[in-house]
Amino acid sequence: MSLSVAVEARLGERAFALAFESDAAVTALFGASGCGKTSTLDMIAGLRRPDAGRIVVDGETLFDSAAGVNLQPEARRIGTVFQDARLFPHLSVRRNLLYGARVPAEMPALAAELGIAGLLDRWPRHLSGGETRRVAIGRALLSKPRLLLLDEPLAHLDRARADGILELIRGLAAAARVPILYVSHDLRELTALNARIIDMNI
Amino acid sequence: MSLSVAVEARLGERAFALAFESDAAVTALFGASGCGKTSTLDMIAGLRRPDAGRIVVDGETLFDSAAGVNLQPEARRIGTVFQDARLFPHLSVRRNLLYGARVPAEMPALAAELGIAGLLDRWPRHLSGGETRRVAIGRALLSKPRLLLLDEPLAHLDRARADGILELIRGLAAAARVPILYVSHDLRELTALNARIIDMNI
Amino acid sequence: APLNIYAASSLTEVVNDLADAWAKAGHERPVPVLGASSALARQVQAGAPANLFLSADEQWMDVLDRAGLLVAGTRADLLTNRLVLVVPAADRRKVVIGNNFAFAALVGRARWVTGDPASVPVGRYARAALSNLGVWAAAEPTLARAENVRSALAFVERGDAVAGIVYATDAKASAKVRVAGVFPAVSHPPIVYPVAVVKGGDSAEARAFLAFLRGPAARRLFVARGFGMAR
Amino acid sequence: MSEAETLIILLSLKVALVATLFSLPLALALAWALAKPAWPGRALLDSAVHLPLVLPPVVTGYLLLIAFGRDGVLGQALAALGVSVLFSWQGAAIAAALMSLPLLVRPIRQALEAVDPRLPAAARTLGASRRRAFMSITLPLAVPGVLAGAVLGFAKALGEFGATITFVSSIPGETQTLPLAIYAALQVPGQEGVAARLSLMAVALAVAALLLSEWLARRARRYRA
Amino acid sequence: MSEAETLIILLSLKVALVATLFSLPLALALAWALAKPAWPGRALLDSAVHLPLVLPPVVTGYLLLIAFGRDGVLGQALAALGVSVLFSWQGAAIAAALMSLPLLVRPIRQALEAVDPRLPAAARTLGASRRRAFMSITLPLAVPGVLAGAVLGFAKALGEFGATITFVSSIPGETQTLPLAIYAALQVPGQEGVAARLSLMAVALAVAALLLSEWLARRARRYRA
Ligand SMILES: Nc1ncnc2c1ncn2[C@@H]1O[C@H](COP(=O)(O)OP(=O)(O)OP(=O)(O)O)[C@@H](O)[C@H]1O
Ligand SMILES: Nc1ncnc2c1ncn2[C@@H]1O[C@H](COP(=O)(O)OP(=O)(O)OP(=O)(O)O)[C@@H](O)[C@H]1O
Ligand code: MOO
Ligand SMILES: [Mg+2]
Ligand SMILES: [Mg+2]
Repeated sequence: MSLSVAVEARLGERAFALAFESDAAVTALFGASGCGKTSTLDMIAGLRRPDAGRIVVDGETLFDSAAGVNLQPEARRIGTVFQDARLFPHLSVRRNLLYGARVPAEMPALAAELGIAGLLDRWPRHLSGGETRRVAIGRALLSKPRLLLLDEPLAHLDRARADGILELIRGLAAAARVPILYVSHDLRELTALNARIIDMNI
Repeated sequence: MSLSVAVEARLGERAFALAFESDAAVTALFGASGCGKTSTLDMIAGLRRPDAGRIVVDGETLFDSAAGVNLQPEARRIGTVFQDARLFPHLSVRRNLLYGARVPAEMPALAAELGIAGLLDRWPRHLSGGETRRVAIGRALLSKPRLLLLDEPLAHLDRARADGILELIRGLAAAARVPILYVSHDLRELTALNARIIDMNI
Repeated sequence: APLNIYAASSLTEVVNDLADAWAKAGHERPVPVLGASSALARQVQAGAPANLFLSADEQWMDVLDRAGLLVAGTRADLLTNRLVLVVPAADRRKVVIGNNFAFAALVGRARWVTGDPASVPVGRYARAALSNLGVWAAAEPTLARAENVRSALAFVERGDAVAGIVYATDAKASAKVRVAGVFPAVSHPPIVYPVAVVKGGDSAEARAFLAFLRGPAARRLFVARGFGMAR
Repeated sequence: MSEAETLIILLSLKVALVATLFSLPLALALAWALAKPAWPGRALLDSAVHLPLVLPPVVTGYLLLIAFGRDGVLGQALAALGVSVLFSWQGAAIAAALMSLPLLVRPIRQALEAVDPRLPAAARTLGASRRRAFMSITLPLAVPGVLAGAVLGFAKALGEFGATITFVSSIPGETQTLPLAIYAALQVPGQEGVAARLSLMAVALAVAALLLSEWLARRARRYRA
Repeated sequence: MSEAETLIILLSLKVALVATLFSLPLALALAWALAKPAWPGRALLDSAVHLPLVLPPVVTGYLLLIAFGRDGVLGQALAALGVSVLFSWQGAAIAAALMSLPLLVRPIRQALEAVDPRLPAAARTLGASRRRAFMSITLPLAVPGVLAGAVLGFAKALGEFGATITFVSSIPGETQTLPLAIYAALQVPGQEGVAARLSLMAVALAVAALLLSEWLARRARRYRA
């Protein structure tokens, strides 16, 4: 996988610019709160339009202000685990997981792996913080994206759970099943993932 | 400060019961995702009614099913930093901070301490994950509660920020300015706070 | 199909009487379609399935006539009516209506009611009568203008208006009002209800019903409801 | 209940149901267009939708009569298809639908605007087209508002009087719905009892619709319980 | 614009504004009561609020006449205070307010129900009373819905015809609002031009109200931009 990002945007009063390339299995955006990590993920996912720049994933241009290219989010095949989860409140956990699933049959196994097999008939409203996050991870994975964006996926998880999911992510990356762009404050996580780190602190 | 909690409640299909007493400056609820930490805080804050039990803070009974006591949330004076922040979306950061402030004049200094002095005129919608959390902490502190509930307050914060806020919390606790009930997955945080740990893992 | 009789709302009871009588005579019962003359005339213009049109005033019949929507030779003035002054039933006053009669004194500072003179036929006749009798200027300031004559009647029935000018037929139909005086026929233009067969609704049955309307059986029903026969 | 009354009630129900079923998709489309960020002509469309509320009902009825009449554009188009809505229950349904349209559009638009746009955005990152995201996320979340609009519209369709009597006249058995029958009864002194009786029936129908919609809305909001 | 027309427009504006200003707080209270979790009698109140929509306007006008008339309960109570609303613009405003009430209540209720209850709950942990939490959190978040209701209600108040003319009749300068004047013009052959002219004025007023409410709603939603 190759990922090439060069974007400029206004974030509130601030002029923001970031450029990086990576062909690592796990690339990590690292930087202080408010430095623009989530905004960068939004631009890659197609949810926020950069003022200028170019985003290329695996040779396909997703965005290019010069060439007037701007693929729709659904055409980008970029799975996202949002910082605020964004589960669909009116769908059960099961239907959240299956929403974008390419191979629905894989759902039960993944749910078991994430420790949410017992929650399938719950409403998102009744999940704890950590349960919510695990469902969001499962939902994104089942859509079989060609690039997975993870925005602090281990927040709200206890140590055991966090380690379990870290293991899962490591497995995904190692088997090259799906390349990952990872946001975290925790260097320990990044080391465990053997991530190529993009330091956004100026 | 003394805190005495003994509650029973149904959490979904599960029967939940917890009893503990503590007179530590920082008491910590520690346990796996979904074990009932947030639900316990809600019961103490008066936002969720236990089926039975008793909650006493500093000698005042907030809830007692046997005696028919159930104080309104606003009468409990229990500040809460919610896991999902719950900033008021239609109020600027400044007005969020001042919403329950007893001594509004203290706001600027605290905002500076939390690193959000530059965000006062922003809408919550435009804050990053970490910024949101810092505002929520400030808002709860300014209401000068007699007990502060912190639900994973350091999630989404980078290391430097997290350490800063940990320092602030430690200061609050040390000066006995306000006793704290703290939820976290991170034993390191709990050690740093010298917390009395309630282990909720069964 | 049964005949559709498009008739002004103020003819509601008598048209139903007529329909029943016609049915009793062995015909299919005609369907009374009641509404404001203006609305009915516009509907006929738009192609309503009307066989006969019974209007409460001549001007809307004229409109259809000019538009060539009436069957030639079928238009006739059918009914007449009288204009009366009504008061709530409990009010025992009698009023002699004549030139410069004390209408304003009767009403005092309260309200009296009739149809809107700008748009409702009964109001037009009332304005003409009061003008001819020399009391319109004094009466106008206390006038409440109702949407139609039945609505005017309701104000008097409930005593919210101290007096009203309505048709004799309406006064007769209500037990809650009393006729305090009758306007001289010469004080206002004649009150006539024209009838005609509508083009497109012409049929032997329609013609037969028109003849029935002008015959003795119908006359008895009209008179029983307080109408006079034209000519 | 007399046979005539039963007929009137069934006719009223038919007219109001058909009116609501036809105006609902139109109202959804309008609400969707009006909920989109400002585009040229939006204010115009918004105003047009509100017209039946602002104009006296006779005017709306009269305009319908002109449009669908013998010489009207729509009338001639329908005539070419061999259809006539004039003076038929279908015409009554058209009048009721038009008069209730603004009452449907507002609550639906409001509900669509209240949906957090980050949710359909999340759906699109999962591969949903703009259309699927709308149908599977935005619209279901707006269901309580759609029901609120539908029940307002249905109540108005049940009660529509002025435009109906002006457009299709009051033909017993064909276009004489409950409000028209009530009006007719009020035209005869001493018939207030009949009017009251019919009014109670209209109220009963509306209450039934209301209870149904409340139940449906509660179901639609189960996930918030 | 003739002087008579100017008077009619000013009167219509006065009636519709007063009607909306008075029905708004009442609608808020009703919407609040209806948005609360089920309590006995809620369905009854909900039905009562919808009545003016379901009943033909003449019936509502007639019921107003009975209530506020000389012998009516409210009429006698007001008479004791030396006030009479019969045949006056105040009566027209009452009719308009009552007829528009259901249109106000629904969108407001819907907006109140759409507010995430965790936000006022958070306010209460900060020391706000139930009342303050409602006034400072729930209500402001519901403002777009309140505006949607207000504009629907104002439009209806501008267009109210049937109940008004039945309750207060048509008195030029006192109760003859735009719809009543339009209706009168339509009763006279050849006066369609006058009716059209007056209709355009009614539309202009409604459009102005609509644009104002859109602007206010946009302001109230700034925080979501
Ligand atoms: N629409 C906006 N208006 C104003 N400021 C904005 C807007 N969107 C983002 N910002 C600001 O841009 C900065 C970057 O935000 P972003 O959410 O990308 O941060 P982040 O790196 O993900 O931080 P965190 O680790 O706290 O989540 C923040 O300071 C935020 O307040
Ligand atoms: N209304 C409800 N219906 C069903 N289950 C519920 C409800 N409320 C809470 N639960 C369940 O109760 C359990 C405890 O939830 P709680 O939010 O208290 O967990 P937590 O300890 O805070 O977890 P986390 O660390 O993941 O935030 C969870 O499994 C949750 O799914
Ligand atoms: O809007 Mo009306 O006054 O029901 O015909
Ligand atoms: Mg972020
Ligand atoms: Mg929790």
